Amino acid sequence: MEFKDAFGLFNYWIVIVLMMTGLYIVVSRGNLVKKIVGLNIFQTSVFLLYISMGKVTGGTAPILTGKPEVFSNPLPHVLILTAIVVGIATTALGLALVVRIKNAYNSIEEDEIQKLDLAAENEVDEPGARP
Amino acid sequence: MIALLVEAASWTFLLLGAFLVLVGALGLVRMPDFYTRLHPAGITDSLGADFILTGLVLQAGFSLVTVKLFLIGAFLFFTSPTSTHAIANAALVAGLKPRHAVVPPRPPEKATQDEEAR
Amino acid sequence: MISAHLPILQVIVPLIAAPLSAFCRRAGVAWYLSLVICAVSFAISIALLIQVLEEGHISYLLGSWAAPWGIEYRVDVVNAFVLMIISGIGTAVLPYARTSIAAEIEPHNQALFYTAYLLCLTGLLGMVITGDAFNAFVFLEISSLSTYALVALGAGTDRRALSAAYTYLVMGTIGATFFVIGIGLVYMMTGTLNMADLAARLQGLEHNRTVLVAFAFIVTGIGLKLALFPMHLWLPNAYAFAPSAVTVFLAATATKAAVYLLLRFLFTVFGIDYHILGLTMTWLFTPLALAAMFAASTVAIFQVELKRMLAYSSVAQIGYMVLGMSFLSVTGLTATIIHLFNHALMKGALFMVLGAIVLRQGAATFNTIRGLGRKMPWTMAAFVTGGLSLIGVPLTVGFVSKWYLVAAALESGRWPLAVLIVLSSLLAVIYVWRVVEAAYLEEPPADSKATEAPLSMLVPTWILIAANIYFGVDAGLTSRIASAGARLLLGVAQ
Amino acid sequence: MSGSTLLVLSLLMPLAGAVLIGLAGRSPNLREAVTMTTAAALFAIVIALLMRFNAGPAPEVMLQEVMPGLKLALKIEPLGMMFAVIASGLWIVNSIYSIGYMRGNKEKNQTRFYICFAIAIMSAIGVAFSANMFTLFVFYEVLSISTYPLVAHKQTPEAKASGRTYLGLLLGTSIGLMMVAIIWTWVATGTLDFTKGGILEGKVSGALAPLLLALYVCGIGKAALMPVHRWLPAAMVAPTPVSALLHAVAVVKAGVFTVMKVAVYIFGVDFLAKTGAATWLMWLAAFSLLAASIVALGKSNLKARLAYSTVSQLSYVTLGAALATSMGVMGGSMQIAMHAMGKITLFFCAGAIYTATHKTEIPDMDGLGRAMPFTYGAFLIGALSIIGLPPMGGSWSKWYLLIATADTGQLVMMLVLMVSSLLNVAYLLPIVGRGFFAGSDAPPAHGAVHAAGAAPAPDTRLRAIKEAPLFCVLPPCLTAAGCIALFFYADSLYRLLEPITRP
Amino acid sequence: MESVINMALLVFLAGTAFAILRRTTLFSVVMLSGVFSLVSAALLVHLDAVDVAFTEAAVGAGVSTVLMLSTLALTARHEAPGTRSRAIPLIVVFLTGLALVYGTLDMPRFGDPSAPVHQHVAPRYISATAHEIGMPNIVTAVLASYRGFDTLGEVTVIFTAGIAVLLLLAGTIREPTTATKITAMEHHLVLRVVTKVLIGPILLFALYVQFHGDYGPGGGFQAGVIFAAAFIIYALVFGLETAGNALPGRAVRILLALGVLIYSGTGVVSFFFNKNFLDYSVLGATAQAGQHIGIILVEFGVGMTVAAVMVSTFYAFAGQNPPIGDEEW
Repeated sequence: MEFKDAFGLFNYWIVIVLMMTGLYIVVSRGNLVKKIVGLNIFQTSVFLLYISMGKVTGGTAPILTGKPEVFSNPLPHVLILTAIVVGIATTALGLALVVRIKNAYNSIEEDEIQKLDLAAENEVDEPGARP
Repeated sequence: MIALLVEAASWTFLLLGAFLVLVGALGLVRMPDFYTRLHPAGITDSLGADFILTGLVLQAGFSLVTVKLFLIGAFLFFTSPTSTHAIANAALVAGLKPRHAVVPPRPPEKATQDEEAR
Repeated sequence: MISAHLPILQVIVPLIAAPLSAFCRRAGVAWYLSLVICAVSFAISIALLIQVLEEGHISYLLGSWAAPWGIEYRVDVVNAFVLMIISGIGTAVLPYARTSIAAEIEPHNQALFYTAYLLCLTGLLGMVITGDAFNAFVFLEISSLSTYALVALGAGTDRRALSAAYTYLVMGTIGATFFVIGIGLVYMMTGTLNMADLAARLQGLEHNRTVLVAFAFIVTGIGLKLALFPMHLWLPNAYAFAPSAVTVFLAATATKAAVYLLLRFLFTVFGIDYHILGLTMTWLFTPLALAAMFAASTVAIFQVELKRMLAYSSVAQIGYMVLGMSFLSVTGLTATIIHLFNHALMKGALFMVLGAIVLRQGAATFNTIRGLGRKMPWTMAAFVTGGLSLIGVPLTVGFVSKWYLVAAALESGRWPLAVLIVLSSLLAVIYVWRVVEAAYLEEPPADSKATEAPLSMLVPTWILIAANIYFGVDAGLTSRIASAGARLLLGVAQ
Repeated sequence: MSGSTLLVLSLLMPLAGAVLIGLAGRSPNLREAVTMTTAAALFAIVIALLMRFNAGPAPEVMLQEVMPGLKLALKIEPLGMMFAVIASGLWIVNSIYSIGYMRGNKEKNQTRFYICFAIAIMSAIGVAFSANMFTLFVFYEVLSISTYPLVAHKQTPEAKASGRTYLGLLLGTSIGLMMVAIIWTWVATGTLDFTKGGILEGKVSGALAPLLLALYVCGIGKAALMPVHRWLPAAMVAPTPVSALLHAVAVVKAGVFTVMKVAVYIFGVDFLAKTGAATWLMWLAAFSLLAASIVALGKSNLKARLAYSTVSQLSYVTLGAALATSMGVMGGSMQIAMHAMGKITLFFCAGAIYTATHKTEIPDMDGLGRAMPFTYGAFLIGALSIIGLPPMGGSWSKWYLLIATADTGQLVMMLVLMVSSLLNVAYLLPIVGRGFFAGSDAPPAHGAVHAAGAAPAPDTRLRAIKEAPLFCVLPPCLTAAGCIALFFYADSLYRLLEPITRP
Repeated sequence: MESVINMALLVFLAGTAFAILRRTTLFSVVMLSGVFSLVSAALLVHLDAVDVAFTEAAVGAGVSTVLMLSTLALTARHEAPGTRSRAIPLIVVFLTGLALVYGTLDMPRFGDPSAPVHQHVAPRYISATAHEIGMPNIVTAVLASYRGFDTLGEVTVIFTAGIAVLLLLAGTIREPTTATKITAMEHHLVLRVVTKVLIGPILLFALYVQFHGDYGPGGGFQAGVIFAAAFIIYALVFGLETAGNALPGRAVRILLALGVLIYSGTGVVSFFFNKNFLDYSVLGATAQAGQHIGIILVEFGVGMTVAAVMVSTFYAFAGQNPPIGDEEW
């Protein structure tokens, strides 16, 4: 792996670092909003992976200008446009859930919510209190 | 010849704009408290951006791009001062007192009290 | 004219119906519209199945663009069968859902519930029918998002539905993102997204490390969606606290679509002779499946809440499907494909019974079902039959799947596996009989005013139970389709 | 009516009966009448099938093809015919008895009792007439599940506990081991049909045959071989007509019948002899024989003792199958019939004693013989038939088993049979002896005091005890007479069973 | 030179991500995630993905920050210190990262023109778009026509999100009584004046982006978001109730559904001309004209649904009764 090779992959390695930071935030943090931010980072870095695979050195944006030019690959761009929508949809839904959880449990920390659930379960096997 | 002159002018504008943005960034870091930081943020927003925009206009010459750049300039002209105003207003309403407030002459111990109060 | 456009109509009909149902103000109108649409989509799926059984496979080019460039729908015997399962269960659940939802969900949400239901159906159908990898991801997301919302609707009766939906969302999104990473890496090495084209171009990349990592990510991603054993933590809470009608629909279809997707990627895209496939099967899938069967069943035995108990039993049944897959033989795959159908019938009926109990008693736990055998005779009789089918007593669908699974285990020469399969189904005897004993051999509490479930819930339950028995007695059709699908997936001559 | 419609009718009749009983649940008399007519009709059908079987080709019918190659089909062969005759015949007697017993003891939810009874008999007939191992397994499972409500009839905590062990063991062994064996056979041979001379020839290697046989025999929990016999004593908590059904008419008989069919039609007698796959089974049966009898000696509860006696008597049949000779098969098959008749008599008497005096422990039953002469007379005849003394049918089956041990030179087995007969004497005859001759002075337990009967007993206390109601005494006498009749008409039974012994 | 800018932006992104990981005040975390999106948008521009950059900026920096801030307003400010052990997450993340790095070893180098991705399917798009669809922006061509069904899926996804948020939050929206008047920032005179001035151009720009999508970066999705941004500013400054008069909740719900119907309607039309679903060639005189009409219609549907979803989501979030007074902002 001489330097030129390693340098070529360096781009992907940093994207992987970003992905893992996002995943780490989701897996390790208990705060529900922080988890969603982590999820956002994880997904955005996946978009970067897709786009950086579509880039051609010396290519320009895939917009025809009549003059023959080298274009970057348009397909990853299309895929990522859809993926961004999926990302924002999941974030919106997650945040709505966080608001409802705050109303129901008056907390957005996972550990506190689990404690409240266990308390409700041991106290009596009736379904949890009304929200 | 003219092209060379225009090129040099745009480069000077761009470099000047970049320098101003750098100054603004440094200012943000160095300034002691919130209100004083607003000033360097203002620098980057107004002057820095304008210089870069004019530099780009010179680069683009007479074309649709120039019109768009002017539109961006106009948009920035409206939004950046308003956003600075909004932030400052919100901070004041939220009760954040400027640290070295210039207070009309009154006994020194009052000022120190302000110090502790904040 | 219509029959030429059947594949796309299968997805478009519920997709267009969803916004239309969003217009309806009253729940009744939305329910009626969804019922008609589901019936139409079920009819389409049957027509598709018949067409596929005659012609082999159908290809439908979207926007008339040729295959690798545009998106292509490939319908063959395997996904036509899964389509029929999903739309069939979708149609059966709706008449049941009307009363069940009216009791469990806040009034203002009931109209939009049917929109989310139709979107979930669209997502599942779209995911199963498509021949394009990325399109499968998009429709997987549609079904997942609507599922998170449907599960969260359980908050009408129990606030724990919200935290269950949140956990499901986080794990589901991680799974979907892993799946996208996998597709991205495979796309990077082949340049195409069409599954058939992918399979062709992957042949040359036997020992490519990127394809190997892509395989791992795709399997983990779908595994998460599938609730394969170590990654099943979201399933019990999601199924236990979702509204009963939603649990019925999810338990019977959502995991099936994910299993189908796993089958499609493992056997069509990566192909049977992909060197890692054999290894993963023996060293990863078989132990995980066995762990799922035993651990989940043992946990199910100690549950107090019946819906959570059946949720754990679902995790065990998924273990059966994955075990069937791991034999890499025609009988093994037949077992998996037929268990998709059988498990949908079994779990659909059982969860419908629990929904009826929740409607009448407020909750389905061991102390609310005491002595229900006399109070709700038809409902509890349905539970007994469903339970027997779960155990795998002859003349029920459960027996047919067990038969093929054990036969596959014996054919592959690993007879201890056969004994393990049968032992784990004995665990099912324990937790089913705990319920039967509580329902029949104990006296109902004096003040219990439970009455028999309404007819609108009983009829769909008994339709599924009748199907449970009919396809147990005459399993000719289902086993013919399943073995045709298995041979197709393995590329063995028909 | 053709043979096949008769066959289908033999299954539908008890099913229809069960439905009608359910409908007639309100009025007990109508319900009882329906049970009786169904039992009689079934017996008539079975006899008609017997006539047709003796006359022409064996009737058979294919009901349904469940999976490609797996069919639900019925076909008559000698063993099945015998078992069907026993089951339907004894059902009539048992119905009479259960009417008397249920009314006598005023048991609750009797409708459920009769429905499950009818379904159990249907599945017994199904097991008898099944043409392949798959159909047999199907009806075997239906039998297990339909008898569960009978065992847990009283709904008391220990009834539920014994119900749990009953079902747990039966379903456990059948799904756990038997199903695996069946699928193994299906995978190895491609067919499950019962064919004379067995289907495993050349398909399953000599080394694996004992393992397959082990899976089969231990899987058939109903045959109550020693390791899996726990459910039988646990089922004693059920009312006596159920124990009678369990022990004599349907459940255990289905078990040993399946063992015999597997040995004869799946493995084939000469395949067993050639590979010696059944030697281990022979020793296990012998051990089970002796151990059960010794345990029966120790039991003071009458029904428990009879239960363990059943466990040992069943091992005779398994022993017969394990000896792998034609005489062994003949002896084993006859033992099914003889034991059914003998054991049902003993159970009826035990039930009658319980109904009349509510006594269950043998030490309390001293001197009852003089008070209840008919019951104890029937008990004596039944006991003699079980022991195998000449005037009773039981002797023939023991006789053929002895010849079989001689044929195969298994002298140890002959000794085992001798010792077992002695043990039978040891635990059965003292009951009769104490009944008639021990005029003990111990005050009788508070029995149901009837009007002073004309019992000639000198002691006033004994005079208080009278015979059980007629319906409880008549059936044991009939079955006792049956034991004696079997001795004289054993020849027709021999001719019926003879074809299966010829290779 | 190009790769230097690349590296700089990527390192900057990594720095932002670590900052987000470390910070505990949620307000700064949300702001940093806005920065993260903006910088990644800049990087995307650098990687020639102009459409994606536009969307990422509009969505990442714009909408998700707005939604997160309104969630913070309704929930909590600080993250409780984590009690759980960090070991297992670290191991899981490390292993996944290792697997990915192992996967990159056989990847074609960054920007390598001979990579398989550029050989198989993409060349046809680049060469055929000119005569088949006749549209300069290849991405919009592929997005709306070649893989049009993916975009229909995308519209359905955003429609599902809209319905889901309505299902979850519609129940607890408090009636816009006079009480909500105080949230209208009367005393923010400057903001009110500037907003009035800006809303016009913003809407105009949204329409420009909507129909300029064929020729340059832009399209239905970005236009929808900008359109919604205009209404969000209006609602923020002039209060939810006045915004409700301009674009009532019921109308938004109808627009929500109408967008999807327009899109799928365009597809269904081709059935009647006996062509496959989403085949636009039948719509116009010539095939190419048909493609143009089809793409414009489809983009219009996307724009409408996206705008409606963003507005209805904001209404749902802003409509909740905030536990803290407005002054605490």
